[in-house]
Amino acid sequence: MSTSTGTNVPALRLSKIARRYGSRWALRGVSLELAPGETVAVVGHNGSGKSTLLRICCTALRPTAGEGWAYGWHLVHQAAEVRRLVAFFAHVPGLYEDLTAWENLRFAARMLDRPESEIEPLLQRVGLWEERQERVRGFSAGMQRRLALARLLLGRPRLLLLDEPYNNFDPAGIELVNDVVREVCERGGAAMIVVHDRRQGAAVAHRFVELADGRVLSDSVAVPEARAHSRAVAQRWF
Amino acid sequence: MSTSTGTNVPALRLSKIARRYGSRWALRGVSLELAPGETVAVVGHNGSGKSTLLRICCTALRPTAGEGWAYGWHLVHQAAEVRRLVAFFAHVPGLYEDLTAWENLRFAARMLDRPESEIEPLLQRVGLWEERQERVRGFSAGMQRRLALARLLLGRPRLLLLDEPYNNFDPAGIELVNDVVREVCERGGAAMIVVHDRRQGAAVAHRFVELADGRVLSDSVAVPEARAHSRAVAQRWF
Amino acid sequence: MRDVAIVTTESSIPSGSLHPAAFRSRGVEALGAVALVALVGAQLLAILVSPPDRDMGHLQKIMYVHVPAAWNAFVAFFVVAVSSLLYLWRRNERHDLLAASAAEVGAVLTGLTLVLGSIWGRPTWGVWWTWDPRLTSTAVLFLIFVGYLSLRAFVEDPERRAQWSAAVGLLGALNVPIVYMSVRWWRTLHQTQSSPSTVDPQYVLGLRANAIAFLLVLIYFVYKRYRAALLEREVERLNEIAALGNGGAHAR
Amino acid sequence: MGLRAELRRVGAVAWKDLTAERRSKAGFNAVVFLGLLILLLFGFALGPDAEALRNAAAGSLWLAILFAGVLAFNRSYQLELDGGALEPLLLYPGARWSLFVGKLLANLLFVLLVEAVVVPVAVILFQVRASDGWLPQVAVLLLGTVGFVALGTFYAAMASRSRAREVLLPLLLFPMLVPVLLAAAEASSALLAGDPMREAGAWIRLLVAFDAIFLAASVAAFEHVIEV
Amino acid sequence: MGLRAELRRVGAVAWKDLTAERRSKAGFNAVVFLGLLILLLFGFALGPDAEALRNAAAGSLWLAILFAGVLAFNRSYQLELDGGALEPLLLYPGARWSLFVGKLLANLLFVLLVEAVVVPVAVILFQVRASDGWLPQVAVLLLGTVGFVALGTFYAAMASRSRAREVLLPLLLFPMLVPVLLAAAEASSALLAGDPMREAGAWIRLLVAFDAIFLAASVAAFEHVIEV
Ligand code: HEM
Ligand SMILES: Nc1ncnc2c1ncn2[C@@H]1O[C@H](COP(=O)(O)OP(=O)(O)OP(=O)(O)O)[C@@H](O)[C@H]1O
Ligand SMILES: Nc1ncnc2c1ncn2[C@@H]1O[C@H](COP(=O)(O)OP(=O)(O)OP(=O)(O)O)[C@@H](O)[C@H]1O
Ligand SMILES: [Mg+2]
Ligand SMILES: [Mg+2]
Repeated sequence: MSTSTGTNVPALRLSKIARRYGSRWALRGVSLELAPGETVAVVGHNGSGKSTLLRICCTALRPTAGEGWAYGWHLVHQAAEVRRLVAFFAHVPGLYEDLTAWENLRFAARMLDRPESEIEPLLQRVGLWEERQERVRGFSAGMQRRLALARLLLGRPRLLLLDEPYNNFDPAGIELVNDVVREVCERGGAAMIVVHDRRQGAAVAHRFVELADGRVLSDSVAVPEARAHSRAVAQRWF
Repeated sequence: MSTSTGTNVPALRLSKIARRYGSRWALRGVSLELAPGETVAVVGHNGSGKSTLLRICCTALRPTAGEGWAYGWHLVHQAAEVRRLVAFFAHVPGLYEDLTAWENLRFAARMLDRPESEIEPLLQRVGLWEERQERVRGFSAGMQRRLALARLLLGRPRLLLLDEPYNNFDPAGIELVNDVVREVCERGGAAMIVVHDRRQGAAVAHRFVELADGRVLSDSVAVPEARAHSRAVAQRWF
Repeated sequence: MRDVAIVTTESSIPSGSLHPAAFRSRGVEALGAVALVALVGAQLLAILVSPPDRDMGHLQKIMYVHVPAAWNAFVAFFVVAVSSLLYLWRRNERHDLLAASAAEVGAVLTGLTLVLGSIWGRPTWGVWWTWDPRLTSTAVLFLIFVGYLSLRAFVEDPERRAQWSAAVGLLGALNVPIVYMSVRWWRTLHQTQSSPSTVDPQYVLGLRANAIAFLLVLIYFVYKRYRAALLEREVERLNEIAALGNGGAHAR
Repeated sequence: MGLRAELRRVGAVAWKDLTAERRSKAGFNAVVFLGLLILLLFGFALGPDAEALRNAAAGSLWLAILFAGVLAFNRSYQLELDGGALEPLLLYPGARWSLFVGKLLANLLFVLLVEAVVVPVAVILFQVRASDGWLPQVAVLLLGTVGFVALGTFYAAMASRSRAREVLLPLLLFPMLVPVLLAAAEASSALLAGDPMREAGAWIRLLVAFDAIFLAASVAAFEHVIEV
Repeated sequence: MGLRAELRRVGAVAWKDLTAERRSKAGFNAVVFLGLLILLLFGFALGPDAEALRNAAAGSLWLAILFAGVLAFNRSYQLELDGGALEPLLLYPGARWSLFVGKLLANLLFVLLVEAVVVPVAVILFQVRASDGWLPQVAVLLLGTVGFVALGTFYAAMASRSRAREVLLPLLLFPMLVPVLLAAAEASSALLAGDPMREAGAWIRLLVAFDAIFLAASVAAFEHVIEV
């Protein structure tokens, strides 16, 4: 327990993580550290291993080699504890299409044992309150992503793992995602975001980690002027 | 036939297109015209009807009301001819996961009856030549999108319908998509692209059509300075 | 009845389709009354006129429901086949609705035949059910249209539903003649079709009367279901016009 | 999490499965009709001879329930796979057994409902003399069903992760079930015959043993099967 | 497109289905085993009496083929649905019947292969006296299979896109098949008995009629089914 409450514990620490699918190495020894309150944007060419990395951090995959800790909990041996702190936002929303938006969140609330009272504000926030009684099957791509985001927030995660979170979101939605990230970080959490468009990442990221062929190519502090600029652009365009 | 060869025929003409899902109206009378050589970017909030519009244009859905023509061919009554000219790039890649990249394209080539010789250059272009013998199941999100793009080009479409084409693509991939669009337009084709980030759209679009709740909210010429600017940004960042 | 009024004033009803004015509820109810009277009359006639059967006794009266039900089930399925064909040909939603209504009623009648048949079989054959081709193929017929109806239940998109169920209905109706002929093809326990010559005229009279009465009932039910479906569609259409304003409300 | 929380999660999973099942109207009616259909086919395949029918009644009934049930189990995981919902489900904190038990309950209820319709029909179709000792018969049915559903839910979890889902499940399941069905069939036919040589009791005890073993084993093994 | 092009497309579709089937390893072997399994279960349900077995042989064999085949048909469309590949498939220019015929051929080959294994086993299990007239028997089997596969491929196209996939297919298919199977079973048992009253010929003609009707109807109707 103590480990998870210590203040100097990194939100995420990966040492020489490697992962093989069949004969193909998706990750070849990735080490990085993520401090509480920090947001890192992971970039890299298609197939460079970003999604695999996030899957390992959220315990959905086991590394073939190497170890990792989230807030001091071991990603493999203490997966149960890790799952309490980590939230993974995947390429696919992963909702139940035959349930309504509300029912999907209520199910999540019970699984995470949160009070149902937390559902309404979340639905309001992601702008699906009117559609709460409709089947997810009929939702558009973006509406589904919004609902998935709400579910993710229901868990009050301390470590966000977002895989290309901006896909399918309209400008308002993109701002929503950014707010969520900033919020979690201000609460002392941390976030790892996969992006392809550095401009988008710059809006929230303090750091850019570039992957190439499963290795860390560069790990650079985001140019602050860039973030300011991207804000400006944002204002100009939206 | 004559209709499709006439020069003054619009690449796409929609008049009062409406579409209902059950009791919910996704489109409420959309009319717009797209000239050959023109690229229009469709923007709009989540659930505004963009994907539905594209699906109707590629004959995957039938409008509940209203009519449309692609190069003079009626979208409903002459669907077969329309399908020869139109290519739709959906949210999902729609590949056969148990076939290799090469086999997927060869299947497409046979269905479109194109010579197999066209496959190699395409695979080279989307950067999957090395992976051509691997199952698509193992491809990353972006690799699958790249393959889907190659399949789409195999049909030599004259009207591109791209639904959020930039998702999952790395910067190089995004440029690839833009090149494809420009190319088709220079060949006298046309393109309709759904985007959420106007900056991205501005790189290729001559026009922005904004949808809201299934109606056309605005139909504006893209600010050229914006396109120049976005190029500049692109250079700065990539 | 204002909804009906709207229906009839609606101009865009494709030619060649049954005009909703034909379903003014008053007409339907009248038909219903007639059918009821006919049914009661026919049953009374059959029961009074026909003497108790030699070896079946009064049980034999079941025949006056069992057989007409079976025959009219065939009629209903015939309607399904025809309107399915019409739909595939004309693409007019009304044909689809008609097919659906007929299929529902037909399925019910087939069920009735089955139930009464097995009730009848208990005393006459000593078993509720036996694996006799006629019986089985009737049950099969029943299940085919159960399948038809469940297909309709599982498909939302109305156009898709219409096309698919038209195809299924058509193929399903192909089986009706097979059921009918099954008795000839497979030597069976169940008796074969008899011609009036082989049956005591009193039975023939009763059977004919009841067959007609059942036919009326059949028509009544089909109309009622069909009309209800039509009205639903009309309501949707009105919503459509409301939703679209006047723009683009010219449904195909 | 505490046991109470886990039980709430069990309830949530079961509720979710049943609701989705109800919503995709497919579920119940179709499965029931399928069961009837299979009975019909069997009866027809076995020909009109009443005696042969009566002997094969128990067997056929179980086969019909088997096929209907297998469909239900596959559906209960297909549900998770369709929208890629399995990954989030597995990433919820807390124990895994609650997921399994939840699905188990949902499937059990489902299969029992199906039986409620199929069994009476089978009795009629196969001209089974409904002997007065129908209560033990029901007990046998219930016991057999529990073992069946436990194993089915368990194997469906594995099959669903593989690529040959629909095929793999019956392949894994049926052989395992043979003992259960054997015991059940023997017990019920013994009871049907009025249990002349008092053997039914033994069969029933055997059934209970099977159920206990299968339940325990599957709950325990599930954690590992579903782990990642 | 010209007829030649369409035929190439037929080949492409069939090839694609078969390859994917081969790749997803489980596929064939699993289906075969399932068929055998079902035979075993039947034998088990029908009890030891050799005479009863022999009588039910044809019926049981057909049921086994039925269940195995239904799985295969569903898989052949599941394939399209998994990666959302159906939409692009339908958006290829050209006629729709070539898609259907392609899938039909793939399924036919698949089922025939399954039969190649299952039938001999059935002959042994059910102690069928392999009468010398085995060639007509094979003909009957082939005819029955063609009708079965045609209808199955057709209905699977709908069922797989409805929400009740696994359940709806057998529900639609089996009742339609009864006449075919009946004719086939009658024919083969007549042949087994040495065709005393020369009725086999009539049954076979009936089978041919069924096949012709079903093939024509399904090819014709497919255009409409797949249209939207
Ligand atoms: C579940 C059991 C039964 C079923 C499914 C059944 C089905 C049918 C069907 C479909 C018909 C109409 C087709 C035709 O007219 O050829 C019919 C007619 C008839 N059935 Fe049944 N039946 C059953 C039991 C019985 C029994 C137990 C009897 C009396 C012994 C019986 C006597 C008749 C007679 C007399 C006709 C009229 C035949 C004619 O004159 O055309 N049926 N049955
Ligand atoms: N299959 C469907 N069934 C029912 N409703 C649907 C279906 N598909 C879309 N809709 C509804 O139609 C509306 C438009 O959907 P559409 O996917 O076209 O939006 P979109 O503009 O593409 O949104 P996004 O930007 O999120 O992709 C939405 O309100 C959605 O709920
Ligand atoms: N399930 C899998 N089986 C086999 N190989 C896989 C699997 N998933 C990923 N890979 C391989 O691992 C490598 C990394 O995949 P990953 O999805 O992590 O890339 P990515 O960085 O997320 O790419 P993208 O930007 O396209 O999402 C790729 O080469 C891919 O082919
Ligand atoms: Mg990825
Ligand atoms: Mg969309």
